[in-house]
This record gives sequence, C-alpha cells and structure tokens, in this order.
Amino acid sequence: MQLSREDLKRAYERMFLIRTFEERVVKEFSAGAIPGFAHVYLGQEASGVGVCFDLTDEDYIGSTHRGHGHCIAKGVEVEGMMLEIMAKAGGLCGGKGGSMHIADLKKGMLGANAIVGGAPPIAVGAALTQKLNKTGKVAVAFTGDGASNQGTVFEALNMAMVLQAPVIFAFENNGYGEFTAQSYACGGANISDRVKGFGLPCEVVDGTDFFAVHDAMRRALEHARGGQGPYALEIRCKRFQGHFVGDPQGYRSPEELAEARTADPIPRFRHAVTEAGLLADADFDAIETAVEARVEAAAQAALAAPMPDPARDLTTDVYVRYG
Amino acid sequence: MQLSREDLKRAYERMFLIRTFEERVVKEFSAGAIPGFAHVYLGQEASGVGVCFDLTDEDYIGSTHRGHGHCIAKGVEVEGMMLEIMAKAGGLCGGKGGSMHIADLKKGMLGANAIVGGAPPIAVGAALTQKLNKTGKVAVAFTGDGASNQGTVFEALNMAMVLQAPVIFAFENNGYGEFTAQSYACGGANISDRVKGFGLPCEVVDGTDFFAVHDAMRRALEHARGGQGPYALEIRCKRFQGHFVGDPQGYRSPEELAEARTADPIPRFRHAVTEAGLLADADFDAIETAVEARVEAAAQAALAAPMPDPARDLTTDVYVRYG
Amino acid sequence: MSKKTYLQAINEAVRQEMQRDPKVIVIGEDVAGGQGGSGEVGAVGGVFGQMRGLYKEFGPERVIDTPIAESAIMGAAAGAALTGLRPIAEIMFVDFVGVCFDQIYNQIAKFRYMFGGHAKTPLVIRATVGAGLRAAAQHSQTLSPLFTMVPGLKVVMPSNAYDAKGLLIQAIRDDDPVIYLESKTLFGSQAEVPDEPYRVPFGEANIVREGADLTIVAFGAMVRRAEQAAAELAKEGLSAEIVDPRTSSPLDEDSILESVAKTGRLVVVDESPPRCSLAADIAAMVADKGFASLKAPIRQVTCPHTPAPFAPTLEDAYLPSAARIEAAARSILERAKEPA
Amino acid sequence: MSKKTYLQAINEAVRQEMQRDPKVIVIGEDVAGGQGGSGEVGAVGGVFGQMRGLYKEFGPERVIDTPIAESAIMGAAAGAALTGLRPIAEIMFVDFVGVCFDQIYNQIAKFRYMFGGHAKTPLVIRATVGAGLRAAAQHSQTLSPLFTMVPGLKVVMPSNAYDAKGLLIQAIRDDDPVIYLESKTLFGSQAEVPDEPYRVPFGEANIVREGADLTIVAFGAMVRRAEQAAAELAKEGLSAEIVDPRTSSPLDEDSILESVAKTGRLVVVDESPPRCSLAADIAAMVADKGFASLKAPIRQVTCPHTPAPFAPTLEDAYLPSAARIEAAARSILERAKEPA
Ligand SMILES: Cc1ncc(C[n+]2csc(CCOP(=O)(O)OP(=O)(O)O)c2C)c(N)n1
Ligand SMILES: Cc1ncc(C[n+]2csc(CCOP(=O)(O)OP(=O)(O)O)c2C)c(N)n1
Ligand SMILES: [Mg+2]
Ligand SMILES: [Mg+2]
Repeated sequence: MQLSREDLKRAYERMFLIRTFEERVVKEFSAGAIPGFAHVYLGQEASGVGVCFDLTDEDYIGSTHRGHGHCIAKGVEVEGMMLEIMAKAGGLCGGKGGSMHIADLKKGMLGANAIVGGAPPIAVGAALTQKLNKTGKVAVAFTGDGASNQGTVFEALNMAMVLQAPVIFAFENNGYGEFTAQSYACGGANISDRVKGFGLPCEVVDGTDFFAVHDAMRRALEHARGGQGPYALEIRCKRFQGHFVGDPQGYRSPEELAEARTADPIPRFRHAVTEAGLLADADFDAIETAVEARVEAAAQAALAAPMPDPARDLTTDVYVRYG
Repeated sequence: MQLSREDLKRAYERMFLIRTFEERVVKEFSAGAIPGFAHVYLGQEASGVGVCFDLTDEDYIGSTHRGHGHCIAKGVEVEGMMLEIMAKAGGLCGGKGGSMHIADLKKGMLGANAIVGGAPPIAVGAALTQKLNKTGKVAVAFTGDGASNQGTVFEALNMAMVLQAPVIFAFENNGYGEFTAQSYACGGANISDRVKGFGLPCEVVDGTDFFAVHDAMRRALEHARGGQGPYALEIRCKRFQGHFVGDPQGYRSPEELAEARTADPIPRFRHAVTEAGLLADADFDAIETAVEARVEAAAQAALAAPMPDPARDLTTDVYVRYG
Repeated sequence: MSKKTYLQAINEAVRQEMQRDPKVIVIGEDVAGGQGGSGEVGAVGGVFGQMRGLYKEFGPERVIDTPIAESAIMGAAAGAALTGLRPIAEIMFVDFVGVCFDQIYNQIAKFRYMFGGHAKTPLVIRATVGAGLRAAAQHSQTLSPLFTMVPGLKVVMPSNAYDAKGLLIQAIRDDDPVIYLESKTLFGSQAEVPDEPYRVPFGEANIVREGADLTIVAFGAMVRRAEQAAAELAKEGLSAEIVDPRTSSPLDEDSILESVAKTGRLVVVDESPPRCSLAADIAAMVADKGFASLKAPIRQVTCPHTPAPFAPTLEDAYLPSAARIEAAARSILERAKEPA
Repeated sequence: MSKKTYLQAINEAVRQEMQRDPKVIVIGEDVAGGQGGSGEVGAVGGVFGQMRGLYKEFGPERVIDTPIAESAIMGAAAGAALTGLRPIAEIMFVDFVGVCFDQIYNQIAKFRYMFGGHAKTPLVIRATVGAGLRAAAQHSQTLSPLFTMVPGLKVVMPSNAYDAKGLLIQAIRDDDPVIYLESKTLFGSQAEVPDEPYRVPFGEANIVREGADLTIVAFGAMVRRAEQAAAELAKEGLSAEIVDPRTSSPLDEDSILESVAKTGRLVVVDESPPRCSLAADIAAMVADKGFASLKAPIRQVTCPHTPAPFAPTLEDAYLPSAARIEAAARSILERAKEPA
C-alpha cells in the first residue's frame, strides 16, 4: 500500500540510521572502543524497520543478541545506545548490559537477549498483558533461523496459539546460525512450514524489500490486534558480515558473500522510491547527511563519556529493595 | 499383514499381561502396598505392544511416567517389575527407582521418565549409537500428547531429522495431559501436522487396534532401519483411568468415560482373531489363565519380599567409582 | 482468626491478593484443570489443590492453564511482569525447574541489573518441594541452594501455615522476583491463621524456640524435626535455640549470629544433599562472621550426596531426621565438657 | 614434552582419546562449523577453537554439529552414553546450561542411582566459564556450585595447561558423567605438556605453593590470582600455602584439612557469587572437620551477590582480585598477633 512522503522518509531514515550506526560499531569495535562482543545487523535493516514501522511505544518487542537494529527500528535513541555499547555510565543500562542486553522499556524494547530463544516466551507474556488489559497492543518476538530450533521457541509458538495471545513472531532467516547454515540446522522444508504446524498463519517475506515486510506486518497486526491470536513471518534476509565483528567466515564462499551484498535493502528502497517519483535524491541526501552527523556526534559523545564507578554502581540495581 | 498363530498368541499374551499387571497395580496401590504414585497404562495396551512387537533386545525404547506397559511390551519381566514398583530390594532398580524410573537396559528399556519430555532427546542419542555402529537397530521415543508440547520434544524431532537418526517417535495421544484435554493444549489441528513440519513422515493410527499400530510400525521400522531417518506415529488411544490411581476425574463426563471404555483393544483383538478363525477361544483362555497365574505369583512374591536396607543400599550406585 | 492448614493459607493468600489487585494472575499447568475436557473446568486447582476455587472466582483470563511447557510458562510470567502484571507462576514440582531454569536465573533474576535498574519484575514462582511422598529422584528435591545462589531472586521457605500466608502475601506485593517453596509434607499442618491479609517480612528470622547451649538453624519442613530434636535434648537439660530464617535470600544473618553469640554452638539442617547447600552457606557465614563466639565445630545435617531414593526404608534414612539432628547436637555439646 | 597452551592441551587430549577409542564422539554447536555453508566445513572447531581439526580427522559421524538445541544435545549425549558410546558434549558458554539443566541434573546424573546401579553414563560435558571478556551477565558465569551440588556428577576445573590435558583424558576415560569447566581467560596460558596421553586423577589436590601461615584454596582461573596474592604476602614474610583441588567433586578434603592443620588459617576463593558457593562449601567443611586447628575466621573471597556487569570498570571489581585475596588473608593474619 501507498505510504506518505513523510512515512517514506521515516522508513529510509530508520534504515539508514541502522546502517550508519552499525558501520560505526564495526569501526569502534575494531578500534577497541567497544568491549565484549558485537553482532551487527548490517543487511537486515528492512526487516527490523518494516516490522516495527507501525508499532507504538506501547507495543513491545523482544530481541536477540543481534539487537541494535531492532532497538533503532523501535525508536530507541542512538545516543543512549552508543553510550551503552561503549560501557558508559550514561548508557541505556548504565553500562551494565552492553550490546547483548541493551534495553529501553519506555520504548517498548524488552531487551536484546544473549540466550538464543530467550525472548519469544517473554514476548508471549508481554502479549498476555495486552490481552488481559485489552489495550489492542501487540508483542513482537524477533527470532533468528538458528534460534528457531530452540525448544523455548516452539513452546512460545504453541503457548501463544493456545492462549490466543497477540504475538507476532518475526523469524529473521539470514541463512546462518553462527557458522552453520539454516539449510543444515532446520529440519523440514523451511521455517514457515514448521510454524504453520502450530496453527499460526505464517508468511514468507523478502526481507530485503522494506515494502514487502511492511505489508506483511500490516496483515499480521490486523490479525493480532483483531483478537485473532498470534501470527508469524519468515523474513528472508542476508547477513552481510560475519556472526560477530571479526569473524573470518571461512564457511562462506567469496561468491556467496559477494552475492549477499548485492541484495542491499537500502539502495533498493531508494531506487524504488525515486523511480516512483515519490522522493527526490535530494530528500535522500538530506536524510543521509543528518543521520551521519547524528551518529558521528553520538560516537564522539560516547567515546568521551565516563564508565561506571564500581564503588557506586557495582552492587546496585540487583533488587528494587532487598529484605 | 498376516501374523502367524504364534505371533498372534504372543501379541495377545503381551496385551493381556499389561492389562492384568496394571489391574493388579491399581489393586495393590489402593491397598497401600505400592508407595508413591502410579500411572497405569490401562486402555493403551495395543499401542505399546504394537510398537514394540518387532523390536529386539538391541533396539531401545525411551518411556514416560506411564511406563509399565512399555516395559512389558518390550519384554521386561513382570516379576522384577512388581518387586520394583513395591520398592523391594530385588526389584529391577533395587527399589531405588520405582514406577516412575523403572528401567531394564538389558532389554533395551532406557527407563520410565518422570520428567515430561525427558526421554525423546535420550532416544535420539540411543539412535545415534546405532547409526555410528551401523547396527541397523532403532530407538523408539514414547511420548504423550501433553508431552508433545514440551520444547525438548520438538528439539528431539528436529535433531533426529537433521542427524538422520533412526528414531521412531511414538506419540500416544490418549486425549489428556493430566487434567487438561489435548484439544486445548496442542496448538494446530493435531500432533501429526506439527511433527510433519519438521520433515518427518507421521502416520495417524488407531491405537485401539493392534493390527493398525503394528502395520504402521512395520513401515516406520523399514524407514528407519533403511537409513532414511526418523519416522513418527500419532497413536490415538483412550486413557481408561484417571491420570494417576485415585484421580476422581471430575474433568471427564461420565458419558465420555463410559464411551472410552467401549474402545477396548483387548476384546477387539480377541474378537477379530476368533472371527478370522485364526485362534480359538480355548487358545485365548489358556493365555489368560497363564497370565493371571503369573501376575498373581509375581504379586505374592513381591509382597513377601524385603525392602532395601539403608545401611547397605542408601549411598551406593551414585557413581561407578568416586574419585 | 481460626485454625487453617498450610494449604488453605496458601489458597487464601492468593485469593485475597487477587481480590485486592486485578494485576495479579495465576499461570501454570492445571492451576484450573479441565480445560477442553468433557467435564468440569476449574475443579482441580493444581495437583495439590493450592489454587482450588480461583478459576471459578476469577475466570480464565486470570487463572491461566497452559500446555506442559515450563519455559514458556516462566517466560510468559517474566514478560507479563515486565509489562505491568503481577504473575504467580507455578512449577508443579520444583524438580521440573531443569527445563525452565534459564528463564528464571538468566532472565527473570537478571533483568533489573542488566537493564541498569530500569526494569521491575514483580512475580512469584510457586513450587512444591521436599521428599517424603515416595516420589523418587525426580519429584522429591528441595533445591533451595539452586535459587539461593542466584543474585536477583528472593527465596522463601515457609515452615508453618501462619508464615505460609504472610510470606506469600509479601511475595505477591514484593517488586522483585520471589521463589516460594511449598513443603509438600506440610500441606496438612495447621496453625492459627488470621482471616484478614497480613505480611510476614522477608529477612526476619523466627526464633521458634529459645535456648542457651546450642543453635539449630532449619528451614521449611525441617523446622519441626529440629523441634523434635530439641525436645529430646531438653529431657537432659540441654537447651537448644531454634532459628527459622523463613527466607534463605535475603538471609537474616544477624539473628543467626546473635543466637550463636549466645550459645557458641551451631547445627544447620538442610533438606538437600550436602555440597554447596544452604547448610554449608550458613555454616560458612558463621565460620567467618561468628568465629569468635564458636566453641565447637559447626555441624551440618543434610541428605547424603545421592539422589532421592524411592523405597520408603531408604527415603526415611535419606532425609534429616530428628534423631540425626539430635546426634549432631550431642556430638558438639559433648565438647562442652572437654578441656578447651 | 613441550610448551603448549591450555587450548592446545584440550584439543590434544580430545584428539588422542578419539584416536585411541572409536567410541569417543564430539557433539555440539559448531564443533565442526560450516555445515550446509558455501565455504569450508570444519574450519571453526568451536567458537574458541578447542575442537579445531577434529572434524577433518574424524569426520561428521564422530564430530557432530547440531542445531541450537542444548536439551537435545545433552539428551543425545545421555542416550549415546547409556548405549555404549563415550560422548564429549559441548555447552559453548556454561551460562547456557539453563536451557538444558534437566538433562544434566535429573537425567544424566541420576540414571545410575535411579536404575539401581544397572546403568553407566560415561560422558563429558565441556563448557567455558568465567568472566573477564566483557561478555556481561549471560556469558560470564562459572556456575561450579550448580554442578558440584548435584550427586552423580563429577566436576573438573583445570587451572593450567598440564592439568587441562590430564584431567580431560581422565574425564573421557571415566565411567561417570563429568562436567569439565574451561576457563576462557586461561586458553592462552602455557605450560609444559607431555605429548603422550596421561591422566591427572580426580580428587587429588595440587599444592601449588607451600606455606606455613595461611591456606588459600582456589580453583581454575583463581589459582593464578591466589599466587599473585601469595607473592605479595611473601614480601613481608607471610607464607601462604595454595591448594588447587582441581576437581570440586570429588573434593580432596584431606589435602585441604592437612594444610589448615598446619596453617590454622583459611581463605577460599571462588569465581561465583557468595551464596551456596564453592567457597562456602569448603569453608563449611573445614568449620566442621577442621575446627580444632582453626586460629582465625575463615574468609571467602567471591564475586558480589550480583549478576556479572558489562562495563570493564565494574567487571574488574566484580571478580576476586589478587588484592582482595591479599586483603582477606591479612585480615586473619593480623589475628596471629592478637591474644587468643
Ligand atoms: C542457548 C544458547 N545457545 C547458543 C548460543 C550461542 N549463540 C549465540 S548467537 C548464535 C547463533 C544464532 O543464530 P540465529 O538465531 O540465526 O541469529 P543470527 O545470529 O543469525 O542473527 C549462537 C549459537 C547462545 N547465545 N545461547
Ligand atoms: C517437566 C514436567 N512437567 C510437568 C510434569 C507433571 N506431569 C506428569 S505427567 C503429566 C501429564 C503428561 O501428559 P501426557 O504426556 O499426555 O501423558 P499421559 O499422562 O497422558 O500418559 C504432567 C503434566 C512432569 N512430570 N514433568
Ligand atoms: Mg541467522
Ligand atoms: Mg496424554
């Protein structure tokens, strides 16, 4: 369906913000400014943005270890994200969570999750709250193809179906779980057929096409908000980089890698929209310049910010009140 | 397909042995001679016997909390079983396991399992041994309809498919998981469709008809032994009694209970075989008399036998060698 | 005020809190019972009947029967708590925690810290614990150490009907995740239980019996056994003080240390195997902070380092008995007579 | 004999045992790597490379890559072990045990007892442990108490490359289930490691350093920190004895008690939060069996009762440091000067 010029700009801004942010994460990680592990979302921007585009701050998402893109798509501020990923006291989680636990509950972002398959059951719970309180809101469970083999995910699918919870399962099939191909790890023809076995409708969507993801998500939202229970999407996309920043990826042929990068959702969106004469190159250039400036500023601020102070911060935030 | 008279006798003997054994368990449990919990297999005899009929002692089965019937079907001696269930030192597990952990590895019985969904992953492992050692043997995972919702079971289905392990999943759908109906707890139209989503062939079988179960199992064995990977059966049967001995079953209407009892696999088998003129009533009567005498003797012996001695037995059998 | 059983106390606490606060929900397997069946729905109320009647009073939206899928149950409770509800989730037998431990110890317990204090996860996980029912290795564990070791959880072990109600109401109103362990063998035990709602605070031990010669620390179902042992010792003028901490996390260290400061001797009773147990935890705490007042070795009375056996003869020997507690006490009271 | 890293020692132990015994298999996520991919299969050998090269040498039947499904992995290992193989199953980070704990503690650990001694479950579960990589709350735990508390398991924590190889070979040849905990921060540490296979027996502590004034018990990655602390103390003539038990279950109680009998003072170091920890376990054991020789309180040096934080500043303060071990030691050595 037709989006307004403002919506088109917002969609591009979100996708380009993820792209720019993640490229900066790669740069800063390689420079040693980001501790721990970093799993970036490069190549999957259309998936997260398409899924979250029509969600409000009162709708919830559960994320994965690859959560930066989901955060940005859900409207989390990159400034607080960059601070958190760089382990700074001013970060979204005070530097206690980092990339793998980044969360922003005010924005309906229930957290990245470093346990594969950890989030879907939690999303079911967030959806039960919506059902009980009759808010008409939903919960989305982002889940990878590798995670789609974890028992907790099947339990969540079944539980959502049995309790008719307004959950939308967004399976992001980027072809790999760590260093193993989805074709090896998933029994059955594909993820969507397994999901359908639980009684949920499940659409297979081209995750490199923002419009395809967004349209499918509109149907999913109509279904879930309409009280018809859970819905699922198998979103096929490409992982441009390795599993983590620094992964040599010997398990992928140079041809496959090159081919993957050709399916880039961002130029694809820009091309389609300019072709259709809906936005001009100038519009896109303006967005890109603004986004680049914003990410640059966020990175500079984060680099300069202080880390938490053990004396003050180490043992706080474990309990609301202990005893 | 046509079974020999000896096979028909063996099939009936096994089913009637389960029936007689379980009725005695109910009696002794109610009389206080059996400690703990007892989940009986009454009504499901054709399922266990049909599945295990062509298995050897070198084929393995993983069982459930409702395991007596599986044991007997697999050829485990009822004498050792009765001793174990009555917590006697001479029992199959020295009185340490009881009804919920009864096992006989020499007979390829990997144990009842008091954790719902505990056995299927273990059966996959037993099947991997067969695959690696090229024995041509299989492992069977008995799983209830309620258990079919446990994440571990889905993981086992997927793992078996991915590793092409010779596992046969025998889903015994008796309509209830504890006090909740399968129709409520299982998302999707039925168990078999969920299973098929993982790429396994899955047949729906009438579990009150020994011949139907046995025929389906022959196809399953041909498939698995032929190196074509796992296979599944959804065996529809009736739970004659409550979840455990003593369950008042207010959640089942008198009509449903009465109707369930009409689908009795044992008279059905006897009727079909006599009608076909394959065995005479005298043959059946002889089997029944012998079985009743055997169970009586097993019960008497077990009642008279001593329980284990804490001083000697409490702390043994934890490790092969500690330190 | 009237005599009620531990089971009734639990049921009353949940009912009254559900009446008071619409955000409180119950979720688990057969907490209603009968869903999809041809008979009555809601007659069961859990395998031990702790939730009996709640389905009829509060309906399917607030008393939620689930498939057999503990990870999804715990995850659903976690997500519901993060988004504003106050779930009471059931693990029928605590032994089943192995299939859902991740949601408890990596998710529920850690949200608040991982998210820098920006999350609240107010939920209660109820589970039945303890041996004695001849339920064998996978239905007889207590596992209190498993939860006590996890930062972010609070762990409650009521030893009587009065505490059962007051501690459960506190647990439901608490803004942190609470593990509430119900001793199966105490369900029938009676006590005076006020009809109105009341709270028993966490981290405040109950001095069950005062004494001068020795301190016995015990939790849950072990408290009565400690009382029996104390009664035996009293016959010979040996006076044991019994401390029931009520909650293992937070732990009322002060009450334990004060008692040991008075008696100089300590026996800790724990319904678990010995290694890394609650008995070890408390003994070690006293061996550090209470060392100066110790006159004798600290004895631990626990189950042996084995799974729970099925046979009654073995199970009776498996659990800490009044006799074993008494013997442990004597073994260090003798020392009183030895020259220092 | 040549210098090898802890990582190489692990790899060599598995390779040599697989060469010796065709029943030994490796199963886990990406233990080969590249299955189904367009590139090379078997190049990865586990996220830290512990299994590198094994796939190429032993093939897909014995080096088995699995879907991400730890319960199925552990269950498969359990079933394979029950039926005659000797699986080495990997949990990439020990933190993931929460999704498969049932198979470990209710199944694998209990088969032998539940089945009256008629079952044998010879398998090894390898898992990486410890903080220090800035991997935050769900990738930094050690969880040694979680396994040590379980009857039926043996728990191994190598502190150096020599022990890493010898203990792993023992684990693979052992007829009981063994949890083998690899300290991530030790992978690069080197030692003289014989080229031929050898075993380091379980339950035999290593006296890393002899001393007279104080005993420090430490496991795995904490041993080096204890050594640093001891070196500092030595500068002032305070001599610490360091006991590395190597395995927490079975535990070499005698070596610990002998050392404390000599020194009269004990500090236990543990890479876990304090409650029901291995530090508490050992302190409590000594407060009972070694009480007579104690001259001072038993100190525990552990992580705080919090999840592992992400920020380096916090994580560095989270782990027991040489400085904290030293301070704990001083706090009880001072006592030496006090009047008794
Ligand atoms: C329970 C658990 N098992 C294993 C891991 C290690 N791990 C982290 S990410 C990952 C791959 C996940 O693949 P997928 O779900 O496809 O997500 P993607 O990385 O492709 O976004 C694995 C195995 C983990 N974090 N948690
Ligand atoms: C992990 C786990 N959750 C719950 C239970 C309690 N429980 C024992 S049997 C049972 C019902 C199983 O139903 P089904 O699989 O259909 O087997 P059936 O009893 O019908 O043979 C339940 C919920 C358990 N033993 N283990
Ligand atoms: Mg993927
Ligand atoms: Mg059933």
